[in-house]
Amino acid sequence: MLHITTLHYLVLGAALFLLGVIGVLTRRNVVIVLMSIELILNAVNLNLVAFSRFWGGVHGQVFAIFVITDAAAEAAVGLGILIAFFRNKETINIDEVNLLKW
Amino acid sequence: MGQIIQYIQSYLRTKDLTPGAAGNVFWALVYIMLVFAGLSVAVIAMNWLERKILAHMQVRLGPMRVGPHGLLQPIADALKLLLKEDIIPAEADALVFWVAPFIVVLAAFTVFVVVPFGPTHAITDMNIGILFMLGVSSLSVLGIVTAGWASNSHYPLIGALRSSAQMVSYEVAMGLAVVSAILMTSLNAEGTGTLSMIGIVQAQQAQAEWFIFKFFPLGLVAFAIFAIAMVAETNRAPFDLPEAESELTAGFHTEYSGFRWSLFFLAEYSAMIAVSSIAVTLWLGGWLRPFPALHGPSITIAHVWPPADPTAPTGALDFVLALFPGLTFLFLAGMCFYSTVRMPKHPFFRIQTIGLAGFGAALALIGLILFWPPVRDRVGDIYWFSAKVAAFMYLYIWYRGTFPRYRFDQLMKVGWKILLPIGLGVLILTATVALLQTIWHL
Amino acid sequence: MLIGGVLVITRKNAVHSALALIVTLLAQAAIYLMLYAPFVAGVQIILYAGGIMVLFLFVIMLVSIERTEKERQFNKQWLVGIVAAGALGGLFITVYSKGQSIFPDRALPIAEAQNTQVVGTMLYGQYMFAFEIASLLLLVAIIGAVVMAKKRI
Amino acid sequence: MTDPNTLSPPSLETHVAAHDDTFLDTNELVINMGPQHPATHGVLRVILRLDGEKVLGLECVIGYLHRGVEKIAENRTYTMFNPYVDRMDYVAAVSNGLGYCEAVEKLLSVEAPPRAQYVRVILTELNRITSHQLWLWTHALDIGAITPLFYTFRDREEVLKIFEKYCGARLTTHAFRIGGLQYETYNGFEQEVKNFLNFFRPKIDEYEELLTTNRIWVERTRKVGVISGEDCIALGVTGPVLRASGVKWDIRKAQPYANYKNFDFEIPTGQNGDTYDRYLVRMAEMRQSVRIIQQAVEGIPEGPIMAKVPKVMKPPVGEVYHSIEAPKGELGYFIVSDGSTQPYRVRVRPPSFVNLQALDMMCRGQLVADVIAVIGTLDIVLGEVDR
Repeated sequence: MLHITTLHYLVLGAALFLLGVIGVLTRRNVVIVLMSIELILNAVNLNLVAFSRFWGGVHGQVFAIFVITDAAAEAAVGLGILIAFFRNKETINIDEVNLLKW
Repeated sequence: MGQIIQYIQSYLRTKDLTPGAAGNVFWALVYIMLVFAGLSVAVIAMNWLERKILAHMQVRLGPMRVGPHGLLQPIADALKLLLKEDIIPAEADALVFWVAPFIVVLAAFTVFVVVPFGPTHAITDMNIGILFMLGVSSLSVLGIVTAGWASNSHYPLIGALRSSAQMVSYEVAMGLAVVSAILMTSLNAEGTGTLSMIGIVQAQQAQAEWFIFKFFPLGLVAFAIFAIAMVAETNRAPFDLPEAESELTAGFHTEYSGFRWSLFFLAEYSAMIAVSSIAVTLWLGGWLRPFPALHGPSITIAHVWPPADPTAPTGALDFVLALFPGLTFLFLAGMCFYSTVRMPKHPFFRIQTIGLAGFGAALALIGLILFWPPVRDRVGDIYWFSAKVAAFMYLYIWYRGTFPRYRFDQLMKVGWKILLPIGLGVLILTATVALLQTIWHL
Repeated sequence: MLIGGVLVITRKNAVHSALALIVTLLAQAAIYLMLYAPFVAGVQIILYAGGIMVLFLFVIMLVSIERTEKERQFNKQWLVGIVAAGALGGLFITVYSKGQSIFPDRALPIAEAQNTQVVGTMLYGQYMFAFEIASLLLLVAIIGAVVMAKKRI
Repeated sequence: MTDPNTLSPPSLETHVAAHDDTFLDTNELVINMGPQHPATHGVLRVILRLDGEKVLGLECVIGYLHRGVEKIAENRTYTMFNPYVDRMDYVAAVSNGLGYCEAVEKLLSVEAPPRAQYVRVILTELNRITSHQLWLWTHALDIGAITPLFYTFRDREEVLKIFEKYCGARLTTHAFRIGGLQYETYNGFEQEVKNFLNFFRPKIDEYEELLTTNRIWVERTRKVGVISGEDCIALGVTGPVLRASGVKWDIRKAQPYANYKNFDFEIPTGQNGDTYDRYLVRMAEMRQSVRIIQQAVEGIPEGPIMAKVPKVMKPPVGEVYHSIEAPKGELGYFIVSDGSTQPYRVRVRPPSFVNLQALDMMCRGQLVADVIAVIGTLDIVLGEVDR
């Protein structure tokens, strides 16, 4: 039967990555942009674990865990900024986020 | 056709593999059905038990009218909930409103994939058992938050946010307690602990000691933390703030009615059973009988004892404890007969007396079957496991009867300021004691 | 999983895209299981689905953003975005088709039963240093998030 | 304390609408704990000004149960008004009746015979126990403890049986008449009261066992709704709330009426005037009532039960103010008579109405959940507040 090789996982990862990038570029809502970043990080994780599976050894998986922790930290700070921003500007679409200090 | 039957029998020959591990899909399905049905029956029984025990605690009788001693009350409830009209609030978000109860039920039920009722009686034996259980139980938070948001009105939303905040913070304390229990499993022979539930219970068997008594105070403290976090995790008893708070009306499931509300109800009870089965597996030696190591003088009684397979211990204590399942069912049957005798003689009660007598006879029959040696050996494990879980259920009801409700900020204070530090302390202490023990023994 | 991903991007309502993201994450955990990585799957479920998504849902609901977000969802230069993504896709395809040989296709058997133990020993053995930095990173993130979000400290 | 214009209801609705959608902004949220709220004892509407969870200010809107009892009194004769009095504080109806009858007796300068006074004391103290039991039930239920509810009700039944046997009604008893009692006590009355006392003494310990050392109960009530002695006196707060703040003031001792002087009992007081002390004071008061009844039952003298009171009473022109210690505080009657058979004016000083004023002072800075606990400890009955 079809033998699943790394290529299949890589293509899947790439597709997910593309979706994330489209999300980041086209959406105005900051929350959705943050979610697309999560998508991108997931795509990266997929590739890591796929390679760790096909090259034996567990390094890929360990690194995937580090990526997940990093994603958690990033999401927390991102949402923190979002709340602070939302309280001052009453709106959260990206076009208005163009001042460094308001 | 032959090939399928052969496939089915192949599992029966493998002695010590769970259906999932043995990769036998058919038996896995059978086990899933069994667990699913067993759980629903347990939830119905819990409903009746809770109302009766709580009532007797409060100097009243509880449901008596529907069926003898209210035995048919849960069925009546289920029927009522099914027939009640299912309202969806006006501009509530239909999709999310429909999905939320399913997420909660999904989370509550998938936990049972890994619960070990016996050495081979678990649907599957994942080697990340505990991690899977904690992960899935954290999913129910999502269901509650979406349920609160979907009903689109203030109070359910605040209730949902409060209850999910409570669940998230108590999950942390729960995780710490679980880690300290798993640390104890690493002391058995091959030196590395195991996450798989069956492995944990086997570790307790190998060390011939329940983890609650291991390193005397530590196991108990970790167990206590888990027990408190467990109650908070399922929004029960002293921590049931979001549901029954007088100014928050009924929390996240106010807008649900009829069948959907019964889903939440079902999910709550199965979550309770799931979490207490984790506690039983981790600290109270899942299916081990009370004194795992003690066997007493080995005795033989003509073709009744010792049990068929040679490996099983043949001590007198084993014999006595093996009789327990049968004795409990006979005791229940006795209670039924006692109450049939005391049933008032009025004609209206005649059907109920007959019903109760029939129920008592059925229980007695089951009790007798349980004494039959081959059945007795297989049922032993499951009986001990469910007896311990039942003890936890009684604890839940007892909490509900006696404790008033925590205020929300006190609730969070207990979660973060008391359970978490103690959890960390216990974890560090267990690690050091375990390390010292391995060093001295080396 | 891909459908979930597409849904995340297209849905107008933030909560719907959050649910779609949850579906994607759980599907991702399933794929990890296929790749004999149960520990990572467990961590994924707990941390991602159980942790970060709850964070997202909390923020969306507490700050009730989506009610102020009724205007157009897609910014003006959405066309440019699609073209850029297409170019990136082209790049992937060329890399994958060219480098067919370097990707191993024979799946080496790895001991699945002991996966958690091996990851554990690796985490505290070889990657000890990285582990400490990760914990530091999380600490900084917590403090940052609290400082950002609290009304008045 | 709270100047009315900022809280006047019309501006309220607009105020609430403006802040309906965004939760997270900083200024305060105004919500109504509406008249049909589960935790307000009867129809009381509380307007809460909240900053997130903390209560900034609070205003009680009452009058939903106003029946104009005092106006009705002006065209009723003295004896006809007697049953109305029970409907005001329906939980402690007997003590209302006692207050009214004694006020009118003072007007007529008539003294009820000793036997009547003893029976009156027994019934009033029994009524105090039932009122405290009902308070314990509602208060514990609001904070979440379900079981005390059933224990208190089981014991309350015993007392209500005695009331029913003596005067036919359980709640609004109308037991007393101006000048003494209507009916002679049924035979076995003393024995039944004694049985009740022996039955009830261990029961109070049962309540105490359930709640006093219950950690969560202590945490929910300690340092909640604190009010100092001076504030109580300034606000005119009386009864268990005043005594829990350390002020030793009980009208049964200060201005003895219905020969309370020849019973010895203490007045329990608390130190720091929080919800937990009020709980302890009320529990101790139940024990004191048992002591009083014990002495009263043993010392019942024989003799007439009704003083010589004319069928149609025409009290002399004048006015009288007579107050008694009702379970909730000082219950006062100010009656002005113009010599005719009907009083010119009857003014009632209900304890709950006055204690309610302290609610705002107590709840300031507390959390929303505590507001319910404080309403519970004030033990207000809306029938009495609105009259």
